[in-house]
Amino acid sequence: MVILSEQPLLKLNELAVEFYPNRSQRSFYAVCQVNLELERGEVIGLVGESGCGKSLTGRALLGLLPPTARPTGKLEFDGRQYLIGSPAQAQLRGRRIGMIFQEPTSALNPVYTVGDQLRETLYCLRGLKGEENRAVGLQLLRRVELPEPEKIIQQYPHQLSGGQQQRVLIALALAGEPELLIADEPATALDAPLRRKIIELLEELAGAGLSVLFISHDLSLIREVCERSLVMYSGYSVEDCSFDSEAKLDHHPYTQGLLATADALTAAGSGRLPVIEGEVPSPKSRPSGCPFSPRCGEKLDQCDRQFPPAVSRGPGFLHCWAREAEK
Amino acid sequence: MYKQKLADFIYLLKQNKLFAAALFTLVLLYLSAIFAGFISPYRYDSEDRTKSFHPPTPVYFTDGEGGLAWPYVKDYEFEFDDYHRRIYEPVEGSRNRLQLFPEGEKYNFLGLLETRRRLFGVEDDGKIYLFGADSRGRDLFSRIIYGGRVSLSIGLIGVSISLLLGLLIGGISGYLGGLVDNFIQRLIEVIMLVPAFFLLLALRSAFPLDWTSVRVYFFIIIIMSFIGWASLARVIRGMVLSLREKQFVEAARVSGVPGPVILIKHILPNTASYFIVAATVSIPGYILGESALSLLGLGIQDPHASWGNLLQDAMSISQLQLHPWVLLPGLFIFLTVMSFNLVGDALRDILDPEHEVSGGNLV
Amino acid sequence: MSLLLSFFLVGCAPPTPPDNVLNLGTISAPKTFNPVTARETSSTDVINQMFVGLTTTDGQTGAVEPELASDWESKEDGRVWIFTLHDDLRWSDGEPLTAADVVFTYNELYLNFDIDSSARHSLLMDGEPPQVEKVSERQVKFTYPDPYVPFLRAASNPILPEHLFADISPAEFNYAWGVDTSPDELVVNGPFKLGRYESEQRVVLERNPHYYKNQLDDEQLPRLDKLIFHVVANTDLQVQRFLRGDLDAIGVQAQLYPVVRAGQERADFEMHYSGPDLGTLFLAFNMNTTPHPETGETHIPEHKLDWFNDHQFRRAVAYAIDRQMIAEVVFNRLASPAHGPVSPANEEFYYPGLKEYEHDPDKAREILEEAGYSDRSGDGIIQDEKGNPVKFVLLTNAGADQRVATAEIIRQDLSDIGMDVSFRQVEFNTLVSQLSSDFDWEAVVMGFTGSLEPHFGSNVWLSSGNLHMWHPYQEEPVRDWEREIDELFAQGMRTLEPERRREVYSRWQRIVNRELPLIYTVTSDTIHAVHSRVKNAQPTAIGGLTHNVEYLDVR
Amino acid sequence: MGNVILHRLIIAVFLLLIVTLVTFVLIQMTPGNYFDQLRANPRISEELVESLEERYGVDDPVLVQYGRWLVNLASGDMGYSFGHQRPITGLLLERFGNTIFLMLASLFFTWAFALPLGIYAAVHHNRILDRIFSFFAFIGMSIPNFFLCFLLLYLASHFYFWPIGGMTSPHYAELGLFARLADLFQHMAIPVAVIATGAMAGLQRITRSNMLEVLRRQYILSARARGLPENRVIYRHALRNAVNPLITIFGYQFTTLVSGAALVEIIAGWPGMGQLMLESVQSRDQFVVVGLVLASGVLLILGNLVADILLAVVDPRVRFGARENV
Repeated sequence: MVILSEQPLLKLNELAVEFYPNRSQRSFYAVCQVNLELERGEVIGLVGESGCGKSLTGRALLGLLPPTARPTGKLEFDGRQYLIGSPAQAQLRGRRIGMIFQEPTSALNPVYTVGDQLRETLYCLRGLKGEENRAVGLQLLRRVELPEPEKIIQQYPHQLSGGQQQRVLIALALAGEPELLIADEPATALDAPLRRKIIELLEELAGAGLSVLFISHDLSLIREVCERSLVMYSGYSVEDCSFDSEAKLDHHPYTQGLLATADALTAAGSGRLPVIEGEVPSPKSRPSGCPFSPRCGEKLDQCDRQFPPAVSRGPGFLHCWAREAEK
Repeated sequence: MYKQKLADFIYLLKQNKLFAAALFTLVLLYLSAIFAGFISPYRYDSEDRTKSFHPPTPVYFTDGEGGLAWPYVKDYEFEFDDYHRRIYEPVEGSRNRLQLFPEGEKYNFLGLLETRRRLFGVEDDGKIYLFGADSRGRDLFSRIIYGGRVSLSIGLIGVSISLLLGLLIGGISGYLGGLVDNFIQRLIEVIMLVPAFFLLLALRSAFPLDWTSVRVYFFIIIIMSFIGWASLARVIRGMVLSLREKQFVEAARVSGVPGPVILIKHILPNTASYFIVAATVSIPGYILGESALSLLGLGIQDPHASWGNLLQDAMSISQLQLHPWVLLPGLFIFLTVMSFNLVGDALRDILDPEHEVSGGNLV
Repeated sequence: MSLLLSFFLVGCAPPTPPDNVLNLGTISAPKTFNPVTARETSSTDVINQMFVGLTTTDGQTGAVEPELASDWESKEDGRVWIFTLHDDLRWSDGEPLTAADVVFTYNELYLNFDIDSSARHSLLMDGEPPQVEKVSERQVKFTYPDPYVPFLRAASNPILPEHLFADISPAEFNYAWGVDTSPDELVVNGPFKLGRYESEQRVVLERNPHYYKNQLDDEQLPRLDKLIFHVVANTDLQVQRFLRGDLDAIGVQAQLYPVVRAGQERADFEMHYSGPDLGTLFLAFNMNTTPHPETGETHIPEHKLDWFNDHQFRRAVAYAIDRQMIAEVVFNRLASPAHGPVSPANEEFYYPGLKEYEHDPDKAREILEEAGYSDRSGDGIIQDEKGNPVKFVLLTNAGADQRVATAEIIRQDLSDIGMDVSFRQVEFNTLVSQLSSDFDWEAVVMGFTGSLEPHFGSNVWLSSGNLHMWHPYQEEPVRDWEREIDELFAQGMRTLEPERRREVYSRWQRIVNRELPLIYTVTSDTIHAVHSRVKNAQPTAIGGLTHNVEYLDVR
Repeated sequence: MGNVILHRLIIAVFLLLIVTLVTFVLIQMTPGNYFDQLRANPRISEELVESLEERYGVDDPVLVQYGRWLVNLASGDMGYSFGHQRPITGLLLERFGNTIFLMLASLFFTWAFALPLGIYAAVHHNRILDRIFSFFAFIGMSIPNFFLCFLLLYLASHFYFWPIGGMTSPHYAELGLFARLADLFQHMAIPVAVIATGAMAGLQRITRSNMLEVLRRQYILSARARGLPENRVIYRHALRNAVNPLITIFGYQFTTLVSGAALVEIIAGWPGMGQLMLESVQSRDQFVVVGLVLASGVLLILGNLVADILLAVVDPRVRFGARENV
């Protein structure tokens, strides 16, 4: 259950990211409106189909958007306001917020050994040198349950397995002792057994007091790991809810679709999978009004015209004309 | 998808002024080459020896007393000065008015009809040399316009042939793999082993120089395409190799679609974006290749004009000093190459931002 | 970038040259220092400064002058030639130069058929070599089977040292004295010896202290300490380097004349006009009626041969060519119309009374009309009596600007009288092989660098000659006038008396002028630009700038 | 790695054999041979020309000539230049040296300017200086070498301030070492500037786009996310990776530069391989042509080999055979 404190660890308000790709293409919004709150020690999920802007939201939290992006919105971390993309926000990276990525293989610099990268990170973030640096590094590798850390620090990334690489990345992300870890699909690229282990590792870390923002398209995973989730669709955070089985909520039609799919998958092999018809619109050609309206089974007239305002509901909120009408 | 691209394209034209300017320049150049007979005041080979190295003619818009006049040019005659330089002086009181659509020398309009109508000219016996004249008094402007036919088309045709070759051979090489692939790879290496310009020279020298310009023209295209396909085929092979492993190809193969069909219908279309960009940026290579050959006297032969052989006059520094306007064809080459590069760059932005394609110029 | 580089380096100005060095340009580097096997001017221009022969040519008058030989006499109407050498001649290594060297040079080198001697041809009389004998230490006797008058000029071939080559095999000799020869090994007898050769860049020649004129008039000759030939790849760059002061003198081509002249505004040099040069520039038609040995057909269609063999046809062409225009457009008016095979520069043999074919297209058309060529179909192109349109291809070699421009003008002139001529440039080698072995050409614009001795053109003028372009290698002269020319050449080489010789060759010129196997166009002027610091420069059309090289002085 | 190199060398020799054979056949296809031009000299007799033709076997069947050439080549003899009347080996070495000298200087300037500019442009993507660099790179890329060369020669001659043509001044031999170098550099300046301008523009663009691409990579994002300082991310992480593909380009540049240099050499009168090639092709000096093709082929193979070795040195993935290409 959510503990409401006066000061959430992270608060994101009305995040929008506009892209100016190059002089030959027009600009577009990849993220339109995202609101997020995260308490200390909380593990929350960010879920939605591919192309909904989840990763960008994660990157915006670190101020790591591509140079062609122009973010707007309010970011508050530990009670302090940050301008997204500002040098002050950059200071949070590694030290207070860590991040790991979907593809461990490409997230490690291929030309440096694991040891190089670990040593460098520890030196830059914590000023550690020499033996101390090495000891802390090995300690970190042990913490992410890597066997034979002495051997691993001499190896190049391409000599490690995918699971090992992801662990190294987690170790690197933890090097600065951050309070929040953003895990962007941390296990998607891995085989099932490895995936399990990484998830377990993350759960373990969360248990030790680390806040985690868990980004995934896999609702069943999110449901299992997170206490609370934010559902994103086409650049909007459409619903903030808990998937606690006890609280049967009237979800956003999109969330319902996702749930149906996830349930069907869990009940493996029960005939045809119920899928949501259609595709996520491209940010360059997003329909007006509620972006989900073309795929929505409960579409109302006003859905085409205007994006629905937030309906706060118990914990969390919801953007849907249909649900508003129901109220 | 294509509608989207078209919309992007129109937006691009509005946004990227340089691209728009480059495209406009190219369209203008190609149009003028196509309608060379109409636009140029004289034929490419029509000479007036008494006007050897006639300087560019200024066009007057005033009547000399401050009033406006219908544009006219003056007659010029030369005297050899002490240095045996031709000094052209306007003939006192001469005034030849410009004419629109006068009757000039006969030419063939688009290969359809014989006509004498030209865009502009000068009344009576006056001569207009917008860009000056060469040693035999031929109008450089007309020759540049006519020369554009060779220089501009050689790029298009040459690129089409090498693209076709590169697409097919690279596609086959990548798709079939094994021995065929190995053989084609070695072939490509042989071609790429010799510096292109040397290869061009050696190939050119293997055939008689006294061919007609038309034959030389086609021959140059063939040589350059022969050299040009290799690097393209190499890239295509790489793309095909990776595409071959993609699921949709796998699916097609499993459902029994024959190999060539898979290659042509499923694999090659996926290389189209790269191709359009590669084509645009390789065209300058062909234009430059032809120019270099003609510049050295191995390409298009007088009296036919190409921008390269027009520049032959500029090979001599002394001629440059006396008649700087002989450099003008070089400016046209420069403009064309620059425009193609700009267009290619912009096309890459919308079509294929992944690949950095370099044209690989021959010279 | 370039600008940056320029600023970076602009401080380094070239230093001033040391005194008494003459800097000349050459289009390409010498290929060999071997006087016997040297084949092209880039080599012989340099070699001629290092080696001299028995006789030489006076650069002013063109007359034969003594060189190593102080004196000579001819006996039996020019069948026997006896040369007497100067006293005390020495090679540059100090060894004496004697009659033995002369005999060796001729017998073992020039006349040895295993050696690639390009001079041999001019030494043979109807294919027969002379007998060369030593009379005394200072006297050599040449005996021909028949009188051979041109020998006197051929005797200017350089003499080589026997003591270096006595035991060399012909095969070795063909490669001896290449450009990589060390200066000590190159033993010379001329005014200069090799100082060093900087490959493909320049040849530095130094004064030869043993040069026989050294103590002439109690003066050290040559006056120059050094003579340097710089390789400058084209005439255009030569002009630029001359104007910059890198070169002391250049020959100026007519096209470049205005640039050089204008350069006088900033550089201190003088222009020397030496009148027409020795070369010729002409149009030739293929008249070769000899059938192909295998196919039995002529090399070009017979109706074309009929036109080209038609004297009236060639006359009309001669009238149609606007020589004045060629002089003006191609040569910046620095050339004069030519009508015969001998240039006015050759004062000894030039025959001034030749018929001048003034530009007269009307007359040309009239001649053609009378000879049966007229435009019957009304398409602007004349046909012969059988109705074949007069249409042919005119060739010249690519890269030769003057020839190309001349050919273009001729093409235009001929189309004005109704001939359909297309013009093509051909690579030189291909052109020559067409002319001398394939025989499938139709018309060509060519030129020869002239020679003072008409007999040395016998390859061209004898009907059996390989350069008898219009119909080479004839076993028997096909045309009467060809037979007449063959006879004149046979007579000319046997005629010792100058006045009569001149007459023989005048008749030859008149025949050529009348029959027009070669239709001459213009002779360009010889112009040299010489820096004022060069003293005693008297360049001529015959001898160029270096004919009096030993008296040149640079201060 | 050693095995790979050996394998490549064997293939290279095989390729060179094909290339030279093709060149031989091409030259023989044209009518006429070198000695034909001697026939146009009235003072040289037919019989001399024929004896020369026979001595050098220029009328023999192509394969016989090629075989003979190969046999000689095996003993280090590349044949004889008819035009230069000397063995080709020395001639080629000399010209080769001149061209290499020119190329190395051009390469030096190309890389010394293009690399920093490209990196700067990528790091300051879309800023004003990037735009300016891009613009000049465009012009540099688009201006034909020969046109630029004409312009520079014209300017130099017009203002009389710069030596043009050839490699050295007349007084070169009398100069001291330093002055000699200065003289040489002066003569090189125009051709080097022309060659480097084109190459530099291309390289600057490639460096920039490579760098931009690397900057988009996950590991850069990851390094930033880790909180590494920006300078370290760019110069330690991005640059190392961006340079790798450039090394391949370095090998490839040998080809383009030999090609590009050829025409510039011809125009600027630099006695290099390009000039020799044109001259020999025109005069059918067949062994020189084949020799040049062979020499440039060897140069390219060496260039690529050097690039491969360099690449292995800098990129562990290649060194450990993990990936074929980067």
